[in-house]
Amino acid sequence: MTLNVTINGEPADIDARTVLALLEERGVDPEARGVAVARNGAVIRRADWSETALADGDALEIVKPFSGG
Amino acid sequence: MTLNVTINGEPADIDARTVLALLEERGVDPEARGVAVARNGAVIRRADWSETALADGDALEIVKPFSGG
Amino acid sequence: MTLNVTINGEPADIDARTVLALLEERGVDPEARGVAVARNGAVIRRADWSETALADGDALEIVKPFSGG
Amino acid sequence: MTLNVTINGEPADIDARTVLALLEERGVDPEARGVAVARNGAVIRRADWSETALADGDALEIVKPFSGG
Amino acid sequence: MPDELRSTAEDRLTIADEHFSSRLLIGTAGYPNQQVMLDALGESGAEIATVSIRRISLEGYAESMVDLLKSYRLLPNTAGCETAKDAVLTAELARESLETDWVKLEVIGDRETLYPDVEGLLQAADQLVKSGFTVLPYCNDDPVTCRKLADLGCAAVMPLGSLIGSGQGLQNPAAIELIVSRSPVPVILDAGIGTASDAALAMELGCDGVLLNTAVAKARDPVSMAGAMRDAVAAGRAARRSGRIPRQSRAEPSSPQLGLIGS
Amino acid sequence: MPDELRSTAEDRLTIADEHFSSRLLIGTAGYPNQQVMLDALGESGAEIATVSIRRISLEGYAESMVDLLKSYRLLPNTAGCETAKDAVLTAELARESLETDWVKLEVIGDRETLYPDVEGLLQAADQLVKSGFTVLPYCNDDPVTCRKLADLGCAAVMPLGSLIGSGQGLQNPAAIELIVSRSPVPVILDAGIGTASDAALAMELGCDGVLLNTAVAKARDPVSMAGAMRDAVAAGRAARRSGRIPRQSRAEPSSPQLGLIGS
Amino acid sequence: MPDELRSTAEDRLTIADEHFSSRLLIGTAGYPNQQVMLDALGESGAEIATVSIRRISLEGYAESMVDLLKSYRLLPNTAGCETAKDAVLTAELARESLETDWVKLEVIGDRETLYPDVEGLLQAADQLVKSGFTVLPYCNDDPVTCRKLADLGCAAVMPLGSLIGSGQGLQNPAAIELIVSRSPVPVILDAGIGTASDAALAMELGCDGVLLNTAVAKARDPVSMAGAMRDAVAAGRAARRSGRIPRQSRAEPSSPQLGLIGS
Amino acid sequence: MPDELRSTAEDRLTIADEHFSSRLLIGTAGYPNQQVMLDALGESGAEIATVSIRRISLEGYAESMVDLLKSYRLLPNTAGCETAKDAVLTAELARESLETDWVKLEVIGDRETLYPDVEGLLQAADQLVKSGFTVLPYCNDDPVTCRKLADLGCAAVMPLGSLIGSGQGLQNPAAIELIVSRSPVPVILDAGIGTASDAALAMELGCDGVLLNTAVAKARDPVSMAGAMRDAVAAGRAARRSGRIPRQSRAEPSSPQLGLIGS
Repeated sequence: MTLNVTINGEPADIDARTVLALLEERGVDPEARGVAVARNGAVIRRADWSETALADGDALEIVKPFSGG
Repeated sequence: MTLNVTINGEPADIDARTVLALLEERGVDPEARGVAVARNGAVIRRADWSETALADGDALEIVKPFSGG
Repeated sequence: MTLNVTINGEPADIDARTVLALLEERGVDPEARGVAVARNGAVIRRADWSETALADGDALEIVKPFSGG
Repeated sequence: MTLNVTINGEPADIDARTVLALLEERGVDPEARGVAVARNGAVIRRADWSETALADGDALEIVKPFSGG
Repeated sequence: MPDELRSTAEDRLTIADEHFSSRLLIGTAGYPNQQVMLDALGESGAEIATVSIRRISLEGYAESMVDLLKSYRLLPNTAGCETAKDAVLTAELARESLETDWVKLEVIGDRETLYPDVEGLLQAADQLVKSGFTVLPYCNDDPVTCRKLADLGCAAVMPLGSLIGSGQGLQNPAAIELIVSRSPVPVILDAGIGTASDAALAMELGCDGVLLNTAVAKARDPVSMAGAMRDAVAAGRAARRSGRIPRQSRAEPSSPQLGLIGS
Repeated sequence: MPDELRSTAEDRLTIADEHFSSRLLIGTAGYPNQQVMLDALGESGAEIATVSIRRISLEGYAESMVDLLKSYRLLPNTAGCETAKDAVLTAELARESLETDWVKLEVIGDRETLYPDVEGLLQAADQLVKSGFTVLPYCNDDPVTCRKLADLGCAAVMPLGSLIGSGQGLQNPAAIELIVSRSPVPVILDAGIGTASDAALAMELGCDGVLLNTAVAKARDPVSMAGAMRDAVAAGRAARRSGRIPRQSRAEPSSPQLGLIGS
Repeated sequence: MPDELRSTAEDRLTIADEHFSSRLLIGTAGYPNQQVMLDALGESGAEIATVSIRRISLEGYAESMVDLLKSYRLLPNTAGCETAKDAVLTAELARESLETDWVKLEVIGDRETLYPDVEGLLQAADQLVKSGFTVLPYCNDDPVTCRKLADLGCAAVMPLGSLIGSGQGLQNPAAIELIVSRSPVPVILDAGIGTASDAALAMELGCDGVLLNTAVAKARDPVSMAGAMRDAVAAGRAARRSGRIPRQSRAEPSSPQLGLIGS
Repeated sequence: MPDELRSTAEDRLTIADEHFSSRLLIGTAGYPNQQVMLDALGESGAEIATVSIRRISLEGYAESMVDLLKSYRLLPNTAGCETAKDAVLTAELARESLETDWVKLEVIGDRETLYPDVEGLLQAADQLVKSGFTVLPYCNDDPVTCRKLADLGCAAVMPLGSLIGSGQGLQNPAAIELIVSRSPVPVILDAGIGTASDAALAMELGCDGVLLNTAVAKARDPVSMAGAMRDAVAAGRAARRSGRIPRQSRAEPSSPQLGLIGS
């Protein structure tokens, strides 16, 4: 059974139950430098990715640095 | 027995018990156009000057228009 | 026999023998205000138009006021 | 007998009879680089200083470079 | 019909549904004397005059501004107030004193530059609008703050041209144009006007009016300077409406290029 | 008494011993049509109008400028002349044509920028003054050339504000001030005026008058722009005479600083 | 010793106790390609480079800015945020992403002018300072807002010179001077720089540094423009420290006035 | 490779077939002392230095400029000359004194403004060119006069930015651009430079070089100001060649507009 969450503003059905699993499910290399995640408006530190459980209705932000002015 | 109030930022002992009486005690013509009064941060309408009782510790502002930019 | 002159920069064969005659030949009203004439770089006063004889090779300017800045 | 000349705008009686002699008389080292001389509005080349005779009434300019903008 | 008369008829300044023939608003402070002030106001053609509200000096006081200026729409200011609270109380006392709900709202953030305190200004404006005041705020030359003031319900916005009393004119014409192009309410250039061409420029940039005081009051001849400002505002407004020629970097002859003599 | 009336009385422009109430000189070229030109001239209040002298088109011609403009002091120009010789002949034909010895002298050095040719201008000015003309030269914003023209006997000098017809206003106000401060004859700002504030600024810098054409003729509404220019010149002149306040880099409150409420 | 080397030694920019030899801060966006961006950054001599934080495009992504820019002190921005809340979350994600607590704080009040929202900016700055961020806010050219930001604990203030990306340079130099003269923290001119002389002027007005992006990234030759900006910032800083001559309205000969030939 | 080095290689200033790496020309007058002058010249990187020619003070004299400045291309001036005749004689004495046929030609029309006398300048230039001089005239910011000087055979033209020694910078950038766009010979901005950004601006307008003296000599720290001017000229030149971004009146975000957090 999947979770209904929002990822970067878009609804998604996911199997993952943790942030770490989610990144892997989404093909984002969790080792990659610069990746950061927020869940429901709060940043999840990289160290907590593996323990942080996801729940139905979570709003997730997965970000990285881009060029900027 | 007098009341200790503040008038335009300065402490004063007054005998008056109403705003109207105070103006007279202070030599301000209550008929004069442009005079306005506030008591403890609230404006007292001219119509209410005669009924508005003063109390110990009142902070009063008595103002009029001046030139301005 | 005609004279070969230049009028306002353009060659012309004329029958007129005086400035006055030339203006008439050219359909310029000699009474018209603002008309002025120069012959070979010298202004011919209106009063002299009738006497001023033209010669072969004369360079004539016939001018009037226009709008200007 | 001396000559009456003008040197740099000022009248002077001199014994010298040539530009070269004048410079020496005036304590200007003729070897010094940068010195230039004009006589009556014409430059006298360094090479000609020894031959150029001076005459009564000559106007002489003796110049050198200074700081400038 | 001279242009300023025509504009009187066709081109009135409207603030809070009130119409004015003159687009010049004038201050009443700092003149050599009261008579010069009254003459200058008359000469200026202004219909709106600013006044301040101050504590009565208890040793009695001079003739009331109210009577002196009865022919003008009075615009009391909150000059010198450094908090929203003081500004609001001053506005309420002004309303009682002058029987007008119009107020030139100033909340100063710094006694030296007299720049507004944006936060305090927005807070006071909100409160006064809600209490039924017609609020004309002196504000920064900042399109976002101006827009917020308009959205709060201010009747006009009055961005600064330069420092109050500095006579430096319009230091940032581009910002004023930006504000004008986006403002849903009249824009009155306030503060910094030094001379007539400053006032004309403000109008040419699209301002709906100009508010000034020191430039007239402290001029060597205030009355004649008041007339200069009246004409400058009319001239700038008419020029704006007449559609000026574009600036171009090359020359263009005005006289005909044909029929040149001797050419 | 409105300022422009007062100045009419007290403050007239004098050129070659002739007095004028208006300090605006206006051109007659490039208007949408003749009626608009006449209306704009009327609205401008100008008393001096420039015209050009051109070869008659031999197929007859329109109503004469002379009759149209009989109420104006006409100022024929030598626009387009590139040599002193052509300019002098043009001036002499103008004198015969218009029965005036006044001339706006132009000797152009470059058809693209329409900058004057200083050498040719000085030569033509000298010749025309000696032939009894009242010479008003269009010249560089150069105090030395302006001074030479005055010393040759020109009745005024007319330095450019910017390129003819460019509407760029006064590109070098400092040079104009320098000229004004040293000129023994009236200084008329000629060329480059784009809008009302430009004209007001020229007068505030101390110019005795402003000559313009394109800014009015090519405006979307020439008649109303003419009124704007009339008012702007009056405003700038009055401001100059009224003694403007100094520019200062700090703020100065206009309202009283004492008796603040709640302070 | 060339001046920029001397200043390297003696005259470093200090922000939040960190020292920098270069006073030029540079953006990383909008270059023709990544290599040109890296070459331009190198040529500029900048030590601080701004980046943005954006949502991962889930189809994988290009090489990380982190590795590319490891030799620079990264300054993530909150560009595009229109609320304090979004700006704060963006800053917190940036801190996690880049392991830096430095942030260029932007809270935009208007998508068209990109002017800051003063209220939102002050609120976000307060929150971020309290959460231990080193906050460099992009702000108005308003001395009161700049002072409030400094008092809240911002490490620097970054007033705009003109609209972001407009290349209009410094539209209000007087306001920048006012800010500089009163700021307890470094002032970095941010936004609007178009060319080298703009950057030099900012430094001459007393700014401690200049932050720019578009002027280099969108120049025809970004790498050589980066060098121009490096030199311009060094030149303007050195000129400020060298004590420029006063402006005066009269001429003064440089060469000796005595001993003139033929005089 | 830093930009000024690159330009050294690729982008040299050529006057009369002679090539120079530096585009800064510097004066030698008015420094606190001779050593500071020499240090400032060294720091400036200039290869061309101006000197004057004056009557010997007959009580002997200081060390010769010739020996002091042997590493520089000397450019003697005719400063202070008020007639073509004096200027020509001064140039001829300079040629004899310094064994150079280069001359900075000045014919002053007015001791107070030090503006050139256009007629005298053209006459002297013509004579000197015919006598084989390499003539660099200090001239008006007037495209016609500049063009005539070039057509007479001058090796460069040197229009004024503002009054000599005034530090007012470029009072009429539009005129300088006009001159640059039409000049067949190098344009050197001469006179008026006050600070580094002025020099950078002159180069950005397209000048081929900048000649200054007072701005360095009278700065509080002439040596460091000389370095500032060196960098400013290099920066302005590089910016000109790099193709600056256009000025636009609207904002344009530099950071990506997609992928905003929380949006």
